[in-house]
Amino acid sequence: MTKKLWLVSALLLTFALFAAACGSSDDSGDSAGSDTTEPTDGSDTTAPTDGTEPADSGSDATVAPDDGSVEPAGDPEPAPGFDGETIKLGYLTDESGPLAILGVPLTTGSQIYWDYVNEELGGVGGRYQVELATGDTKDDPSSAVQEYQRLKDDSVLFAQILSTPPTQAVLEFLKEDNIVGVPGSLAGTWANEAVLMPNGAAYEYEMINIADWFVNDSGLGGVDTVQCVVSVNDLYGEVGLDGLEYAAGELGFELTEKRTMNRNDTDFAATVSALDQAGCEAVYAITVPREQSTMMAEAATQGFDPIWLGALPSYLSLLAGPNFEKFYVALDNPDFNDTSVPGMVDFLERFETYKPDSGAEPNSFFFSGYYQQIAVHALLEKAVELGDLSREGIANAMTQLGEVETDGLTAENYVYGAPEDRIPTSASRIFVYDPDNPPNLLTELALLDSELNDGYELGG
Amino acid sequence: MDKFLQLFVSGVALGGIYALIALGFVVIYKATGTFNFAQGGFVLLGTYLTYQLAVEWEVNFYLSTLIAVLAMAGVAMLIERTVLRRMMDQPAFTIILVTVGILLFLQQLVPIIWDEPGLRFANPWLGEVVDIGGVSISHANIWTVVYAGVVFGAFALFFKFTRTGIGMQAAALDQEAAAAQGISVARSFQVSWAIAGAVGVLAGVMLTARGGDALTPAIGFVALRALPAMILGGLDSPGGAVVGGVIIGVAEVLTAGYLEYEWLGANFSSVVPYLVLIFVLLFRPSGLFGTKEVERV
Amino acid sequence: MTDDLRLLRSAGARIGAALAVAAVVVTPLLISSDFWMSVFIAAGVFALGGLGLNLLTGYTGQASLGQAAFVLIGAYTAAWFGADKGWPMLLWMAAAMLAAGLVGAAIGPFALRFKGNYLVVVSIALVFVTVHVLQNWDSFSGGFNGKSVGGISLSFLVDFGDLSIFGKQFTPEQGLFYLTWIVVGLATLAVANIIRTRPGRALQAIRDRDVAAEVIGIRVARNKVIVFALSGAMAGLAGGLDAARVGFLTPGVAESQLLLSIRYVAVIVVGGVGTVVGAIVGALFLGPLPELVEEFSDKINFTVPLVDQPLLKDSATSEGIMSNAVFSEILFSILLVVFLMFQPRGLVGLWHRMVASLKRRGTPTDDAGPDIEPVATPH
Amino acid sequence: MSAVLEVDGISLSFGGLRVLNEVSFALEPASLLAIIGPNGAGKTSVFNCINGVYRPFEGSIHLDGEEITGARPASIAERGLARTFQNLALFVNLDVVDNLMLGRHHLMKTGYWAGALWVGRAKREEHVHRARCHELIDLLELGDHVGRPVGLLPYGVQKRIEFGRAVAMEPKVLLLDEPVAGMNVEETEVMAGDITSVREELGMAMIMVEHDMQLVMGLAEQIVCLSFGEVIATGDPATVAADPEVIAAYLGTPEDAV
Repeated sequence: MTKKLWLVSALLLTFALFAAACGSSDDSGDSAGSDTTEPTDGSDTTAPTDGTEPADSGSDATVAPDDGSVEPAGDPEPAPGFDGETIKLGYLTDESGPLAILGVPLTTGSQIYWDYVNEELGGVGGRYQVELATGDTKDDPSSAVQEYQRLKDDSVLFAQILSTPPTQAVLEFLKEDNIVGVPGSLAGTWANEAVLMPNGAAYEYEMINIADWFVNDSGLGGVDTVQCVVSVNDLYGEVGLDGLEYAAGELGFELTEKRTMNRNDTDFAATVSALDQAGCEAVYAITVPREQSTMMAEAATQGFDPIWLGALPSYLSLLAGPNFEKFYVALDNPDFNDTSVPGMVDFLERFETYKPDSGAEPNSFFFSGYYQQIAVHALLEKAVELGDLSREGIANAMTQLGEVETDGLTAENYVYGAPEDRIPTSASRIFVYDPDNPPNLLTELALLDSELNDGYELGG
Repeated sequence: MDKFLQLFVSGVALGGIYALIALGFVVIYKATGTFNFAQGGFVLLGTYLTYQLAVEWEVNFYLSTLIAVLAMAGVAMLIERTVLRRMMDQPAFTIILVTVGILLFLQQLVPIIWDEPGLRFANPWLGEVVDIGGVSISHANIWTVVYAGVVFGAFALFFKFTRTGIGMQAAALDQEAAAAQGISVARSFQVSWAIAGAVGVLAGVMLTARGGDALTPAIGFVALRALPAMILGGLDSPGGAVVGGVIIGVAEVLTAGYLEYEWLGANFSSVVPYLVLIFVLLFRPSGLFGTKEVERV
Repeated sequence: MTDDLRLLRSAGARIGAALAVAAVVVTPLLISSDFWMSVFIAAGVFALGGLGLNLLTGYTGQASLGQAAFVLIGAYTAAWFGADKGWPMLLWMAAAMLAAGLVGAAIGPFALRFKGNYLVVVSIALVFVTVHVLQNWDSFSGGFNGKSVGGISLSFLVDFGDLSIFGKQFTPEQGLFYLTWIVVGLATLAVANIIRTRPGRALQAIRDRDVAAEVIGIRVARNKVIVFALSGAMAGLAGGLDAARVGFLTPGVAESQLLLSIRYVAVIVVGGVGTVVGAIVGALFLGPLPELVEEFSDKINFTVPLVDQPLLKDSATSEGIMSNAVFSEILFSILLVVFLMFQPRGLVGLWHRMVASLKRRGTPTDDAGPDIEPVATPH
Repeated sequence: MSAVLEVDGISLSFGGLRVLNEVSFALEPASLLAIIGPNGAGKTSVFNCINGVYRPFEGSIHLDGEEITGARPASIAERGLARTFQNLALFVNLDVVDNLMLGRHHLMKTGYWAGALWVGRAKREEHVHRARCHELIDLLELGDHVGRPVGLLPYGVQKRIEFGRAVAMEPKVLLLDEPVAGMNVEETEVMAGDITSVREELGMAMIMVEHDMQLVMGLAEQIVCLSFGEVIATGDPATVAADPEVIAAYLGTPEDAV
């Protein structure tokens, strides 16, 4: 046991030093971060590993040196989740619990992506087919841990861990086993965890962006508009609210009425009345989709008709109803009909080809499940290139990954590396509900990366 | 004052839904002397049936509800006939557990048939609002109260004036004596389950057909929130169920409206029904209108 | 004359006990998979909580759907003292038992006032209130965000988190397996002893006829309060061990905790209500069930003629009628109903009946086994 | 005060309906007193007052010189009062031994801790009391029924087990509520034999409510006759049987009269 701990900590330390070395040469990059260069070819800076820190004299810190060149480093050895031919990815998702509404389409989106990779690219590195194995967390930590234990010895990494509590629960185990996991949630704190590979703009940035946009650019309101917020009682709601309150402070407006809600709430009469009585003209919704739509239906029955400003999870593409035309949402993905975005054209095409027989329409959740896998794919390609699909190899590959190009599918590209070296995306697109713009019923209004984001510290 | 009135009206409407669910609990308790947790399952399955008819097959909303009411009465009778009938002489807790098992079964059955996680279901009155003295009351809420009232009235008439209804009351009091009087206990059980199934549909439709994506398998458990209403009113009193439902509904909405962000915690309103329940029971162990249980040596 | 005082009366029972002990010792030597270890730890947790519930419901006749509340209280108390404060194992265990036991004792008086149906609802209320408190008492529970149980000590005499015996190094999961099942074994022994002595007889008397119990000098009120506390304490300890297994706690929503309570009830119903080993049998049967379904789902994919689809979906994305999780849930609900209807004495009762029928075949004496429903809840 | 149980002017009413009106009698040590009277006369209510299930609104009850009026049943039992019930109140899922052991509950001390640990006194105590119960089982010839839940045994046997449980309590006073109700002739004889042998062996005082006048006349030293909650006659069996008021009270149910 202790040996394992030593090994893991030695590895983590190695990566940290590594990243520090890479980072120092890359320090000029700002949040727009369009340069893809440094981390990939800066990878031969292995020297510091041996020199500086006496603690890592132990054992396996030597994995790092054998990645030196750009040349393929030979075929990766079989490792947990990789039998030499097939790469298996673990998915901890909610198939039957309260978040099945998200979990099922997300995994389907991921499946579509890997179907495309397997069919059209011949797999990762052109050779290795990818298989998905899912575990049903029921959005509950206990089940999540159990499913994690079941899948971990047969997965090279966890390509999706849906929702915050399961991610928190599994995080300790990921660290201990040194397995990379991709959170399916956007809490900003994830960026600080070496084993986690977040995607997209954090909820905090989403709320800052949409607040900044609403007050300064939208023409719908200003600092004097009566603004209120409804947030869900969990980490997502909390960090989103944190970002929003920061933005309010910086922009100079008050949040007149603050309400919270629980997942699974079904009755919003009191919440809506309170918002109505407080005279709210705009309501920020850091909520979850089913409950959000129920709340908006309740607002309609009470004749309460504010502007709604939502974070990604508050929005469900199925939305339709009498008072939904004043619904604005901060998203990462482009308009589904925007043919100028090459990644989107690909997505729609691949969706048509590989979508499940049930004949679903593309929507944001399929899309999220799909685009999250782009980074995973890049990571696997990197690991194959480095000739190591073991846990250490993948963790190592992540420190060297650098920027991942999404062909415009995210508002900005994420730059991966060791935690302190990462440049998370912070830009969002702002959409408005538009029933005439199927299939996603949204029209893009703006793409922005609020200046306030630079002053905001994630997880701070 | 506006806020209070608005919340009060919302509370009464929510209470109407609780009352409808509680009536389903009460009718079975009255006839058989046990709890029927499967009531949540009736609410669930009945609502999905209505949805299937009204939305998927585009049948008229009222007709859909009526068909679902009849169908659920049948389903409930079937369950009574195949499962509960065999367990009549078992202890109360065993029967309660069987109904819990049935609830779980129905709860898993629904997502197999309807595998979308959340469905939108709207009633015909969506968005229609009446403004009375500054308080806006939705048509849906008015209908809820009307439904609860009509069902309660039908209950009262049924138990007072029909042969079956009177027989059921007698069977609940003393099964042997009732049987000796030529009242079929089995038949009264069956009728009570049929009524419970039927009432469950109305409750579920009023609960979910409000336009959001509110129709999910979770509503089977939402029905449990009506338990306090039933107990508060008295396990065997239909009138009590209505009063209990309204008290709980109003208490819940008022606390949600006035006590948010207090030290009591977020969503304190969700435990209010249970706190009200315990408080009342401490002083009236048989509920507000329930028959007192007499213990014999 | 006093032969019937022995804990294990028949040769069969003695062999069974020896086999059970051997199984606990050997399993981690044979299974190294963290996953299966975790499954069996979870089963041990269910067995422990079920043992407590059986004392309350099976032996005392107090209906309860509140067991999950005690498990939660125990888990959070263990996390608070064991992980946050760094208390040694025995102390956090004691704290978890004490906290859950005290809440149990506080519920006891309600049980005096409410019986049967009402008590069930009061116990449901306990679940709702507990979840609400844990969701909101941030400084203690971490609120909705949950709480990490990292660094909790599993060390008493030996370190179960880093167990090494005769040079054989065990994983933390294997260590926790030993710890959990040792605790289950000790608890089983304690319950068996209570049941065959004065206090246990009193509980059964209260179950069968509480007024008569009072009349022969049994303090019904006092015993009910004690048994609620005991049952709660055992569930609390189960919660503590589960916290150590999962490593992270969230209060979840009340409905899901209620489902957990139902699961505890199902454990004793399927195992055998009012039998000492019932909870263990039930937990070992129901605990691994979902995992077995998951593991062997490809074996169940016989094709349904009309739709030509496998019965189970391997994952959310592949076609099929239902997911593994749904299948195991539906199996679970069917098992619960079927056992209650046809085998209310559970697997233990089924075993006794089989043994009796085998014996009958040998010697043609008419010795029909007892067939009285052991739970006699006051109506 | 030589009486082991003294009932002094107790009255009881339910919702304005007076069930007992100033009922008084005294029980001599080692004697058997029978309470007779037509249905609804209040016989069982007297028992319920004595053992604390009901609380009389006036009057007092002394057990061995100690006031027990209004105390809780468990506490009265501990002070030395046992009873059987008109409708059986056995612990149906337990066997004869356990039922008898439950009778000895108040004589034992083992608590939850000691019981769980099964050490020292808990173990000794269990052995001692179990041996005592087996003696009693032998005395009452219940040995054939050990090991089976009593709920499965014939009615007559169950009645005797309940009697045995009350005896096992080693009370100062034993209340028997219709000990032979519903029994056939043979069963009645066995029961009568049981009562006699217990009195001979253990010498405890008993009060019996019974309709079977033959049994009452054969066993009782003293009879109290109740009618509509009032004592209408007290005395030795011959005197009471001859009392005209008693005969009048029994009119209409001639099979009960002797």
